[in-house]
Order: sequence, then structure tokens, then C-alpha cells
Amino acid sequence: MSDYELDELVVAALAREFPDDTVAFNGAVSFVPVCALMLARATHSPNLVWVAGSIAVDPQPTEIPESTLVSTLWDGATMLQSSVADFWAYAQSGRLNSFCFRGAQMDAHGNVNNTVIGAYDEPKIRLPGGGGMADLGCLVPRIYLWSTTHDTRTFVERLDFRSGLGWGDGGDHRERLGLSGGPVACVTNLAVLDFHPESRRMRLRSVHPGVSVEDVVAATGFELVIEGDVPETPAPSAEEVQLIRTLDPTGARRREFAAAR
Amino acid sequence: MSDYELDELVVAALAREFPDDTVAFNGAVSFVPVCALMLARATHSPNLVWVAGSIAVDPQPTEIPESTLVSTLWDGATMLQSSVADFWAYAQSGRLNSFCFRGAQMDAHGNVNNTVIGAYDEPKIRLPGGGGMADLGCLVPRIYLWSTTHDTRTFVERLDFRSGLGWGDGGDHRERLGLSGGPVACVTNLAVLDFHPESRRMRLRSVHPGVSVEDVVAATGFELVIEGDVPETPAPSAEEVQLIRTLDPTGARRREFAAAR
Amino acid sequence: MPAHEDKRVGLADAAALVPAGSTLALGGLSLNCSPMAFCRELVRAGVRDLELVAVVNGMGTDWLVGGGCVRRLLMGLTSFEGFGLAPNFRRAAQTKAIEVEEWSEHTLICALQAATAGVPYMPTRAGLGTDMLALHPHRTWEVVDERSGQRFVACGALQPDVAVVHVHEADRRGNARMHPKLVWFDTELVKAAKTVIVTAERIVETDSFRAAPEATAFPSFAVDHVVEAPRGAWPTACWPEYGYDGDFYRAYQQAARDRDAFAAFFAEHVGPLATGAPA
Amino acid sequence: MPAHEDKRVGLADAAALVPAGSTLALGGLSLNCSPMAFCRELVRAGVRDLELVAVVNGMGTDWLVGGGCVRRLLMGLTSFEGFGLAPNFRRAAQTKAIEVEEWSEHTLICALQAATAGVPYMPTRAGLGTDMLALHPHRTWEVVDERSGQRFVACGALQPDVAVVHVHEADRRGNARMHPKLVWFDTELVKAAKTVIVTAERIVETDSFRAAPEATAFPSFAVDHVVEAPRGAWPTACWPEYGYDGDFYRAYQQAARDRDAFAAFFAEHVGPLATGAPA
Repeated sequence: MSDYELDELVVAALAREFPDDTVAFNGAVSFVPVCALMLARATHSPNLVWVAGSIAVDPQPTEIPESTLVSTLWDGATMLQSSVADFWAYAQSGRLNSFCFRGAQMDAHGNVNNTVIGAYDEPKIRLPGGGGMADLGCLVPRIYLWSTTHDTRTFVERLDFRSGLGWGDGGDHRERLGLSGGPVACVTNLAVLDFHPESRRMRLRSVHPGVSVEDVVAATGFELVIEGDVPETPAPSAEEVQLIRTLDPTGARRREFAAAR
Repeated sequence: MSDYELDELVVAALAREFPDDTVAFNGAVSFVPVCALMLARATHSPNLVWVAGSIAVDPQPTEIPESTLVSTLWDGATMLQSSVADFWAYAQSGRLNSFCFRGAQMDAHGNVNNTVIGAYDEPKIRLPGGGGMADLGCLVPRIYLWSTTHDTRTFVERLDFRSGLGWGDGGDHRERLGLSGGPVACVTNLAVLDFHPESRRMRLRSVHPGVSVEDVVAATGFELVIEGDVPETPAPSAEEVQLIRTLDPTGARRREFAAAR
Repeated sequence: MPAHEDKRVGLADAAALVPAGSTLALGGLSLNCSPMAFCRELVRAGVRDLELVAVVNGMGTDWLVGGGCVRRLLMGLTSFEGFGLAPNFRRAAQTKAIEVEEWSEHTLICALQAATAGVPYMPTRAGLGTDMLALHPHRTWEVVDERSGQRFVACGALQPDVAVVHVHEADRRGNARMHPKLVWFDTELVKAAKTVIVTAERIVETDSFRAAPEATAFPSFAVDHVVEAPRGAWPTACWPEYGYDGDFYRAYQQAARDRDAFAAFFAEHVGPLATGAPA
Repeated sequence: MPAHEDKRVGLADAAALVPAGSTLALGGLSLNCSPMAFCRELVRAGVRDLELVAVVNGMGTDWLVGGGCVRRLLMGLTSFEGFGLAPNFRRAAQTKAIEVEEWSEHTLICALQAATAGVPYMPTRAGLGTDMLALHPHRTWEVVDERSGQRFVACGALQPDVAVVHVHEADRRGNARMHPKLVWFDTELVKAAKTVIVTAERIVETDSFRAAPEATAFPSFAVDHVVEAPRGAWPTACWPEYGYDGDFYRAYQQAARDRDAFAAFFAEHVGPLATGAPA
């Protein structure tokens, strides 16, 4: 990789997933999604609305701090949403239509664990907790997954705990629960994936430059859907790279890559 | 009545019912209660909190307008409560502990009708509706009733429609519904009444100067509880009368007496 | 692709977003800040068969009922307060020209909140022991919780097709605010409805929202259409810019004493008075 | 009789309002505006056996857990975000020194709202299909609505004995506000709790609330006790007056690498580190 870094590739790839009618908000420790949402808004999706930390509507921050839930992100917002009741109302009614998940573990159906490694009652590692995952996985119609640690510890056959619902057990499981939407895509440090429209299993859509299909298969603890030739993830354009570096001048996005276990 | 008017007597009698820990709010067309709450706050209950129109906390208005839900009442408030969700939360949790009801009909247990005269489906007179009565009768622990038309059309054996719950069917009916509190008192143009602690039937506590017990009995369409000698309602003091005239300089309180059918 | 979606529409086009048979939720609180210009436009457009949700309202309801727009009214309170009873509403209810479904403030709000949350009902203690529940057992019903034995009222989800609220200022993207922020029922209507129309005293630039973001009442993504409607709340109040027009309320009540006089008065100030709802 | 009830108390007296065994709800959101001075006081007072409700928190939870104050934690997320995981929380959970009851943001809020409303539960679609529900089936359970067949999660009423939140300004009567008004979870805690304690950067006169009534976050009648606590949110942020103290977060994490060093660090900045919750 010459003209861009891996983190920039991941941010750009995630950004491309957000269409113009996106109304997205972000949770804690969401440096990559925040960066990607700002990039999408600055490029192909000018009507995209990003609500920083579920509080600040359409902000124009000059940098991304150590938290994605703090006031530095709220500069220039058109609204500070004070009421948690109003926020959840919009998340439940579908007005807020997009959210990004990251988990210590993910399974083939895009379910996510951010609670414990090991048994819940005998945890090997106690993780920070699901936060709003258990809620938003059910309520928000478009879930985007991301990971900066695409390996067999993260992409597992069976979660130690299902903190957030993706496509559940696959197939029509969400419909049976009375829930609409579901995970749209998953962008990792190796590849871009989506979900087979019937089985709702993770499907390899593209591999990043320098990564082979075999690399991704080897790094994934469950069987991927692979249909035909898998193309290469387009590299970020020079304009995208420049924008990323302007929108995130301190490189907050790289915290997630550094934090890889 | 020489030094005071009937409306002032009624206001003063109602005001005396509000103890110092009252946190009251008012609904629509509540001129007498608004006046009484302001009087109580200015006299024996300095810690009383009145929330005007459920919106303005502890306001200091200079007059009472044609509506008890409008901005003229909000002057000098410590808070403008914007959120109906927060308001109802405080009403449900008991932080807002007092409310005043008036109805076109009232029964012996302090239940109130403000919906229709006649059958619901064939109304002789369509009234404005219960508003928050059906809610607050259940939720707010201290309900105060008032009436400026103490007659057998208003005080009836059987309501045409139960818009607001008082003591229900009497006895422990509220407890059986899982509800606490209930109507405390009823102040009318003839008398002050409360409720027998077991039967929860209306009880004559005092008759206004110039009114006899027999007058009240004749004006009441159901059997009153009358225990021993019934005293006379104390006349408002000169200070109370003066305060009422200052707090309600345009005489909004008299609208309710003029509106008597 | 436009830099920003422009949600502005004219009053007539906005009224056309409320077809016959719609469930329409009307903003405002008693004499305060109802979208009256919008109501007038509906009367003039001759919209029919509305299911109107008006929690605590008066003149707006009375105009729509008088105009013959309403088939069914879901309400907590319909009154002009110190100016008396709402005459069209009263007559229409008494002659059964409209179906009146009496609710209460909180149960209506709970029903809206259930729709917002996408759950079958919201529970509340409000309404227990009253005659209200029996009026619409398909929409509100009593439940005894299996675990606790506690009784409550289930308020079934009620989703308006359209909600209309009036504000001081909006931008073309749909951001909207009052000064001060007194949203009261309006927030619950905005959150619940499929389509949200905001009428505004004036359209301002988005930058003015960025300058005071804590004052914003409704975010752009909650609002579908924006209508510029100066004095759009008249004769209700749009405090502190203007109060309710007491003279109008009095003149309206005066005119309502005589049917012919009222038809002329109504035609002049609102639109054609429907024969189905005589004054 | 005093002209107005004075709700001011000192920090130590306020901490004494939280006896062992209480259910305590802690305000704040991640790195923002937790009542940290109050948490420190609880650690120093050696309070034990708390059931702590902390929806999205970090340092406040970590202090109380480190101080050995907590028996059970009800939480959505416990994290220092970009500063890493909360070390006391993590160790205490892994060694089972505390019981961790994992909830989610919305289900916790629903449970608080059920308590506020006095109903047995609040319904939500949140949590369906996750492993969370099975962790506390006595508090959250799945229901199939008889009428619609729709599934939902019932969040059983959860009433904190005490809620503590931090604000910019309060008066002696309990009126309280932030600038700007960002109340977020705090409102739900304040509405639900039996006893509400507000810690404030400063005490101001009631008149200053009358001068800007739309800015008030919590009305006097919702607040039982007021504590003056300048910089009372440190090291979390009390924006815009001060930000979170990143240096402190980093020093805390650095110290946490060594148990003895951390005990000294914790004793200096917070209070005695409990042996039951080793760093």
C-alpha cells in the first residue's frame, strides 16, 4: 500500500456503504464509523445525516477525540438532542435508520459479542458490555459491522454471548421475531462482506489489495459464502485519502487498529 | 356577605385545603383552583409548588387570563417544562401530588363527569371531555374537587359518564384497582365536603355563611354523610380577600360563577 | 444531486398530503399554537372522512368539524376554555354528524408512544375504573399482569398517517424550533406519525440552528415537509410573538348563535361550513 | 416555617443517604458528567453492598467497584472508551468479586420508566433474540401479545432507592440545570428514583432560574438534596466548563498495571482500594 494506509482503506470502504438517505448515529469507541460517516457525507452522500453520540445532529467537528460520545464531536450541530426518550423514539420508529457495530466476536449471521469471552458466569475476559447493541440490533433497520481484527478469534462459529442481534439464526429468524432489516455489510481489515439474501450467512464481496480469498477464509472461523470470482476492494481515491486525513487530523481512526489484540 | 364575595369565600376555602407540601398543577378552565393555589402559597403554605398549565413551575403571574393553559400564567416561572413525557412521569411517580377537578356532574364518591349529559351515544349535551381527568384521577394521590353549581343537576346519584375516577364505587375500590390516594375534599358554592374514611362517601364538613345544612341536603342529589353538628365555613380574612383581589385583579375566578348553568 | 434536500412545499400542496380517510394528528395545546392555517386549507380543499387525533384542542378541531372534514374524532378535551364550548364540535357530536371517540390525554399519548416504539401497546394506570375504556375496547383494554397481579390499561398502538405542528422557525431541511422550546404533545405526534408536516412562522437558514443547537425542537430527519405560514397559528397563540386572538374567539361564539350568520362568518374566516355539521 | 425549604447538604451527609444495600443509579454518559465527587465520598465512607445501576459509565463505576462498594452492577456499557477497559470492573467481574447483570441501554431505561409509571413492565422490541434476556428472567422476559401475536420484551419495573446526577447549577430549592441542557439518561434516573441527589458545580439564586426558565433541567420538586461540588464531575467532563481529564485516565491505566502502585494511586485520588476487588 503506497498512497494510503490500511485504516484509510477500511474507512473508505465502509463509507461507500452509506447511501444518501442514511440517518446514522454512533455509539462509544466508534472511531472508524465516525470517520466513514463524515467521509460519505463529504463525498457521495451529501444528504446523509450523522448524529454524533446520539446527541448532536449533523455536527461539523474539526477532530475526533478519545471518545466518540463527547462534546468535541458536537461542534456545529443543528441540534443537541437532550432527551434520551426522543432519541430512542426515533431509533424505534426507523427515522434513525443506520448504526455500526463492532464486537470482540462475530458469527456467520452477523450477531455480535461484546460482553464476555468464556462463559458468562466464569468469564475469561470481561468485555465492556453490549451497550445499546441488544437494542439497536433489533430496532435499527440497517446495521453495518466493522472489524479491525479479522481473525479466527473474532470471526467465530459460535459466539460466547450474543450481545447484539444480527440475522439471528439466519434465514427468516428476524421476521419471525417481528423485526425488520438486519446487517447490511461487514467491513474488515481484510475484506468487505455482505449477507446471502436467503441464508443470511456472511458472503465475501471483495478482498482488500494484497489479500487473497484464501487469506480471508483462513482468518474466518466459520464457512463463508463465496460466489464466483471475488473482486478486489477498490482502493480509496486520492480525494478520499485527503478528506480522511482532513476530517480526522489526529488519526483517531488508528486507535482501533492499535487496539487489535 | 359584606366584606367579601362568594367567589372569594370559595377560593379561600379551597386554598385552606392545600398543605405546605403540595405540588399541584392545573388543567384547563381552572380559574378557582389557580386562584386558590396562589392564595395558599401567599399565606399558610409558602413551600407549595404550583405548576401552571402543567408547564410553568412556580410562576408569579400578575393576572389570570381567559385560559388557565396559556403563557400569561407562566411569567416568572423557574422552569418551562417542555416535555409532556417528563410531566406525566412526575404525575405518575407522585412528585406532582395534587390536582383539582370540576365536573358537570359529581357523585357521592367524588367521581366526575365532564363528557356527556345523556347517553354517550345519544348525548343531550356534549361536554368538552374529560381531558386528563381519566388519567389524573388514577395517578395523582390528592384530588380536590370544586363546584360553583351545587345543585341536584351537578351532584347526582348516578353519573351519565364516569370521566374521572374519585373513590370509584367507594370503600376499598381504589385499593382493589391498585391505586393510592383519592379525593380529599370538595369545595362548592354552598359548603365544604370531605369523604368518610371507610365508605368514602361525601360528608358535609361545613356550610358557608347563610347556608343551612338543609339547603345543602336539598341541593345534593345523593345522600350526604352528616355527623353531629356541622360548623360554618370560616369567612375569608380581610388579608385573604385583599390577596385574592391582588392575585386575580381582573376577576377571572368569577367566570366560573357566571358560567353556572 | 442537490446539496441538501429541500422540504419546502406550499400550503395547498401540503394539504394535499392529507387524503380523505387519513388519520391526522393536530398539534397545539388548547389556545396555544395549533397549525390553524393548515386547518383552514384543509377546509377549503374540502377534505373528507378524516380520523382526527386532537389531544387538547379547540378551534382547530372546530374548524375541521365545521368544514365537514371529520368522520371520527379521537380527543381528550375540546374546548375554547374561558370562551366557552366549541360550537361545531358540540352540535356535530349531539347530531351524530361525527363519531366522537373520547380518550384522555395520557392514554392517547401512550397509544402514540406504542406506535412509535413498535410495540402492541403501552401500559398505564391511567383510565382504570372509568367509563372511557369501554368506549374503544379494541384500542384500550384492561390487563392483569400475570406475575404481579397488578392491573393496568393497555393502550393499543395508534399511528397517525400525518402529524401537523406549528413552530416559530424551520429551515428547508426540516429543522424546527419554538422560542422557548415548548413542544408538549407536539413531540409525541411528530415521533409517532408516518408523515410529519411542520408549518412555520418563517423559514430561516440552517446556520441559525447551528448557532443555537440546544433550542432545536425537531431534527431535520423527523420532518418530511416544511410550509412557510406567517401567523399560521392564528387565532391561537404563537407565544411570545403573538397571543391568542380573544376578539376572534368572542366574535366566533357570537356568530355561532345564529346559523346563517355563522355560515357567513365561517366562510369569511375559514371556508365553507358543511351542512352535515350545522352551527 | 421557613420561607423556602433549603435542600442543601454537605457531601458527607449526602453520601450517608446511601446506606449499605441500596440500589444506586449513577448519572453521566461515558466520559461525560458523572457525579464523581459523590462516588469518591462513597468510597471513603466505605459504603458496601450497593446494587449499582450505571447505564453507560466508566470511571464512576470503576471507583465504586474498586472501593468495594458494589455487590451487583446493572449496566449497559462500562468502558473508558479510547482509554481502554475499566480495570477494577474487569478484574472484579473476572474474579466474581461482584455480580454483573448485563442489560442494555434501552432495556434499562424501559425498566426505570416502568417504575416511574407505576406499571409492572414496559414493553420494547429491544433485546429480542439476544442472550441478555436469559441473564435476568425475573426482570426481563419475552411476551407474545395475545391480540396481535407480536413478540416483545417486558422490562420489569426497576426503582432505584437513590439517583445521583451532576449539573452545572442548582439552587437551594432543588432547581437544577446544565448549559446546554444535555440530560440524556439522567432525566430517566431522576424521574424513577425514590430519592434524588443533585451535585452541582455551584449553588445559584432561584432568580437566575426565573431569568431563563427554559434552561432548567430538573424542577425543584423532583430533587430532594442539593450538594455543592465544584469540579464534582472530574475527571469526567462537565462540558463546556471543563473537558474530561485525559491525563488522569492515562495515569490511572498506567498505575493499574501494577497492583501495589495502583493501590497507592487509588488511595491518593479516590480512597482505599478494597481487597475484594484487586486492581
